[in-house]
Amino acid sequence: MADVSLEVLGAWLRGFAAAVAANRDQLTALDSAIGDADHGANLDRGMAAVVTALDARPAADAADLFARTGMALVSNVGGASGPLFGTFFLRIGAALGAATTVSAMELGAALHAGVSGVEVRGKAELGDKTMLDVLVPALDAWDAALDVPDSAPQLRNGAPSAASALSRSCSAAAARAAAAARDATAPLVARKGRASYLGERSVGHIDPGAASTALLFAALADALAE
Amino acid sequence: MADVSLEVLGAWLRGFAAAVAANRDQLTALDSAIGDADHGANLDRGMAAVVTALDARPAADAADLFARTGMALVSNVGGASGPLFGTFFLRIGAALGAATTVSAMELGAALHAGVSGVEVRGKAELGDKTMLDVLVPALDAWDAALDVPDSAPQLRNGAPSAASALSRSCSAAAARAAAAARDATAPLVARKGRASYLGERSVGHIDPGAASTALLFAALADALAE
Amino acid sequence: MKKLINDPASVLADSLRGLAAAHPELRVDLEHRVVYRATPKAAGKVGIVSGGGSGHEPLHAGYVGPGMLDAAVAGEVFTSPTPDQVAAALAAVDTGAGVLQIVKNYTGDVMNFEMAAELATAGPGTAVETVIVADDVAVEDSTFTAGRRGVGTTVLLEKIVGAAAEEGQDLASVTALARRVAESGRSMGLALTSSTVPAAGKPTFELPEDEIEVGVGIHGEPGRKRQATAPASDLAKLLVEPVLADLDFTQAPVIALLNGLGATPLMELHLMYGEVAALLDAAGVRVERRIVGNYITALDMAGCSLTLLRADDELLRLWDAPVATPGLRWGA
Amino acid sequence: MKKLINDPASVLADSLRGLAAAHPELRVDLEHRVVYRATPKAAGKVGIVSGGGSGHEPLHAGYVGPGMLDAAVAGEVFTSPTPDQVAAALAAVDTGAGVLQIVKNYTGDVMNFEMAAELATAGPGTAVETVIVADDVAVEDSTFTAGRRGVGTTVLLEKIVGAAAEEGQDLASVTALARRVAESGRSMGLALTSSTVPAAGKPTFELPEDEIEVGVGIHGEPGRKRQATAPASDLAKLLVEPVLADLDFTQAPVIALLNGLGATPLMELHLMYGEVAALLDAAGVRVERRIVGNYITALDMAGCSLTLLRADDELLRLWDAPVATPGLRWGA
Ligand SMILES: Nc1ncnc2c1ncn2[C@@H]1O[C@H](COP(=O)(O)OP(=O)(O)O)[C@@H](O)[C@H]1O
Ligand SMILES: Nc1ncnc2c1ncn2[C@@H]1O[C@H](COP(=O)(O)OP(=O)(O)O)[C@@H](O)[C@H]1O
Ligand SMILES: [Mg+2]
Ligand SMILES: [Mg+2]
Ligand SMILES: [Mg+2]
Ligand SMILES: [Mg+2]
Repeated sequence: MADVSLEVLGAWLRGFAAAVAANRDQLTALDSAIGDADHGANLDRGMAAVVTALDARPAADAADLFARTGMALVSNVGGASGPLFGTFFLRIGAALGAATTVSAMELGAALHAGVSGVEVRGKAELGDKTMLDVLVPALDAWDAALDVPDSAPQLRNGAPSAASALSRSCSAAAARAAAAARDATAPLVARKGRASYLGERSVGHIDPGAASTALLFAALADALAE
Repeated sequence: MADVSLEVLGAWLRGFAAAVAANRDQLTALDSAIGDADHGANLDRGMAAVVTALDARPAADAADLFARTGMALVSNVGGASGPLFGTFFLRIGAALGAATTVSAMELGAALHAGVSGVEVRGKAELGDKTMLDVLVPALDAWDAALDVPDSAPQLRNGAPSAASALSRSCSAAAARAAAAARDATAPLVARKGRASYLGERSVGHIDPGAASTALLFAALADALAE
Repeated sequence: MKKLINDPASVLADSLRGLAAAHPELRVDLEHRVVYRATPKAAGKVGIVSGGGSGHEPLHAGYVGPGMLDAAVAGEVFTSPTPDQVAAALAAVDTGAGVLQIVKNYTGDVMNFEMAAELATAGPGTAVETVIVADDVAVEDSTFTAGRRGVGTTVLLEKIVGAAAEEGQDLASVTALARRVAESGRSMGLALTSSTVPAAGKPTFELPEDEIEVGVGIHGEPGRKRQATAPASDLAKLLVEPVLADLDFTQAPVIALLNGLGATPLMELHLMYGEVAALLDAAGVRVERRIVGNYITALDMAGCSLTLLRADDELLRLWDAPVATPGLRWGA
Repeated sequence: MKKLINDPASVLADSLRGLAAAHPELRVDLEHRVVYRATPKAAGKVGIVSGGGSGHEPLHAGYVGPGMLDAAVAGEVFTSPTPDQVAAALAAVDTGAGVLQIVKNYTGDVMNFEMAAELATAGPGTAVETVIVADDVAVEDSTFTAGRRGVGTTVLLEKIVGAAAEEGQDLASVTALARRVAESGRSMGLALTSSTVPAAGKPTFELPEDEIEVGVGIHGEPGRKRQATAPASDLAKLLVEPVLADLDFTQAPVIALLNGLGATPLMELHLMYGEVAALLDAAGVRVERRIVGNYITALDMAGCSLTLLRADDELLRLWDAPVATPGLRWGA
């Protein structure tokens, strides 16, 4: 099948949950340096609730899958990351609607909708040292991979898994960009969230939300690679 | 002059004050181990008040000297050691009355009166791991030195400072006994004062009041030796 | 980390169960983690809801009761509660006159309470107003940050606004009052130690034996700067000066709060208040009411904060009105 | 050692000055270090005096006020006050009906208050009665020690006896009541950390990261035994079991105090109370009144203690009577 299936999208979310659980202490350590030492616990609690919600019954369609994900996060996390990650997934679900398979282009558009949800909810700007500083460059890389002239057409008309291959290359590019963008938050002065209270003292530390967002894109690339 | 003068007795008290100040932290450290970490501060505050009281005007007689000392301790220390050391000196003053010089025998009798004051006030018994475990052996040594058959008569009829020499040998013996008795409190199980709450755990630690009482006798021996 | 807990994951649930046992005059909804008065206030009066991350006790649950809050919504330690929790509280305390929600200015709290208000207004049709407390002068460039944090003024505001609601003022006037109090309060804090979040298991930051953090908030987070320890008289200046520099407190009666952050003995808080009071006196500030103690804490952080509120006769009257909560009680 | 102080030598004086600034309803005699009500109670009523070493705040100064103490005498940190100080307080609060002094059972306190009573009875001719609180079940062999320590029951006793004096009971009946309360209360404590006496400059004892002291008092002193940390549910047993083993609490209504030793967050105290309440319930103890918080502390010690008082209708009535002090307040 050429497009990304519901199972793969579900595997992304479960993979993200596993990555958050595995990196829980590291995320909290990052939040200890410039925040309040709860980001790992927050997101782990939330993604555990997502997995429980997804285990309850198979998703009917993308809207159902991501609405349950977003609501589980909104209802179980609290803090800044609950509404932000929650809104991100709720918007993705709304963008994908009743689809049960999605193309690289559709998934990219849905991710964009998710990012604008984060922008509207959090009112942060690029460079404020937040998860947005990973979301935006990751999406830019996705878009760029979509447009690669020599690979894209070839992929579009190629082998049976061609579209999935495009999604693969997009998600791999996004994951690479996200990892780089995560590290690039270190030199920034925080201007949103708790880290902003530290002013110049926030310099030199990676933003915890940037780190968890990088895990999100890594999990997507992994899910598509399988 | 053959007997112990008021000046020498005053020097004893000042010497004790200096010794307490110098050993303040060590006394507190002993009290940290089996008490509440204030014995050094308590006694130092009290003996500083004694010195201030003595500085105010010369003592008229022994009663005046020791009454002011005892009252300064009672009024400025608090805790267990305030009433105990205070009573000790108040009783010494009462025993010596209007004397302005005292013999070794008179001083010994006055010290005995002081010790019974501590016994009445504190209701401790020998072996309870308190200052009494130094006071009693120190006085025993004093009494024994008074009775030494071959030195005592000779001293009594000897050189101009003979009686003072007897006081010297009594106080030196008492100081030696006090130091040994202080160390001998270490193996005891405390049965009075705060250390008693520790039960068996008080074993192995020197009693803080025993340590300060040893300083008291050392200061007396020093004052008489000068 | 040594704490009187069973498991870091169950701290909040276990603690709320204990709160319920300790205070029969409160009703604890363990599912939504909302603390209500056991006897709700009379119908027709405005409901007052507050909440936020846990670890600041007695804030907020300790301020539920006659004359103060109707409900307190408890998030995980240092983490804002979720919209569902808050929405449950908003719906439960609305007796028809609407509800004011009191929110401390943290990104998470603002977003979650905002979503809750959207849910409550949409669903049960409750009229919800929001006041945001942002009184921490340690946050200097508020345009370049998430804005000032909400700290000590929250306690004073909950008391004053609670009294207004209790005497039957309507939602518009209770809200206007709340905004006025929020604008008239300023706070500044310092810490001698970090706190330890149970789920993190170790102190949020490490502070050498001879240094303090100046300008900390109430989440165990590092402050704006670190400096050598100093005598209490100098530390008092670090609190008083930035507060007075930010707002004129000499033209009106003042309500003062000298607050302990959790692990500071009352003896030291009294001592600090003595130093602060002398400085305020010298600066011509007339303190008409004052409270000294642990009112808004940061778990086991050692340190303190100062809050001043520029009051007037009306605010003093509402301050003096009877209040009967676990954390603040007089006249009842 | 980091503390909010100026100088270890002036901690008490500085703190009392701050207390005076914080509480205009109290009058602080800085010379004798005695805290009085600003408005003395009506003549002809029995005076109630308590006191002891400082560092246990709010005990005792925080319990001065209508319905409770008339005066609190403050010694240096963890050091009993001197006879002069106590005698000054005894004389000042005697309005002709005599004075009851409440003394915690420590060698120093007992001796100093005893000498004070001798001074007061001899000089101004004040009738003085003494009650000694010795409720700490951690001290097992009380015949081989200075006897049990006075801890949490002191707070409950000061409240109940204060109410009796306020309603005009005479010295004999106030004293008999005090003895009855003293005999009916039992306490047990545990610590997670030592406290640091300012003048000593370092913790009284060192406790490894994974050990607790069981059976501590309120002077930062080591307890009876040391053991590995454990979940709150197990720690609760360490408090409840020895208390229940020492006195039957199942045949009468009980007043419970779950007390913080100074540096323990309220969130943990609530949690501990939840565990304690469940055990008491299972043991058939009927807790009719309870308070949870920092009521009798040991400076910055982390830990808690449990006190149970076997009450009756009369004690409950006196407990419920109005009280208006900085540390305990209701009905006024
Ligand atoms: N306004 C905002 N917009 C986007 N992301 C934000 C914003 N505020 C905070 N964040 C992100 O949230 C992360 C912190 O999340 P978390 O620690 O779970 O919540 P809290 O800050 O409430 O404790 C930050 O590292 C940052 O990436
Ligand atoms: N009943 C007693 N009789 C004699 N000495 C005692 C008694 N109780 C305590 N002491 C002495 O007092 C010392 C402690 O004094 P200090 O630390 O100043 O007072 P506190 O115990 O009140 O803190 C003990 O080391 C012990 O020697
Ligand atoms: Mg955080
Ligand atoms: Mg001591
Ligand atoms: Mg948080
Ligand atoms: Mg002491």
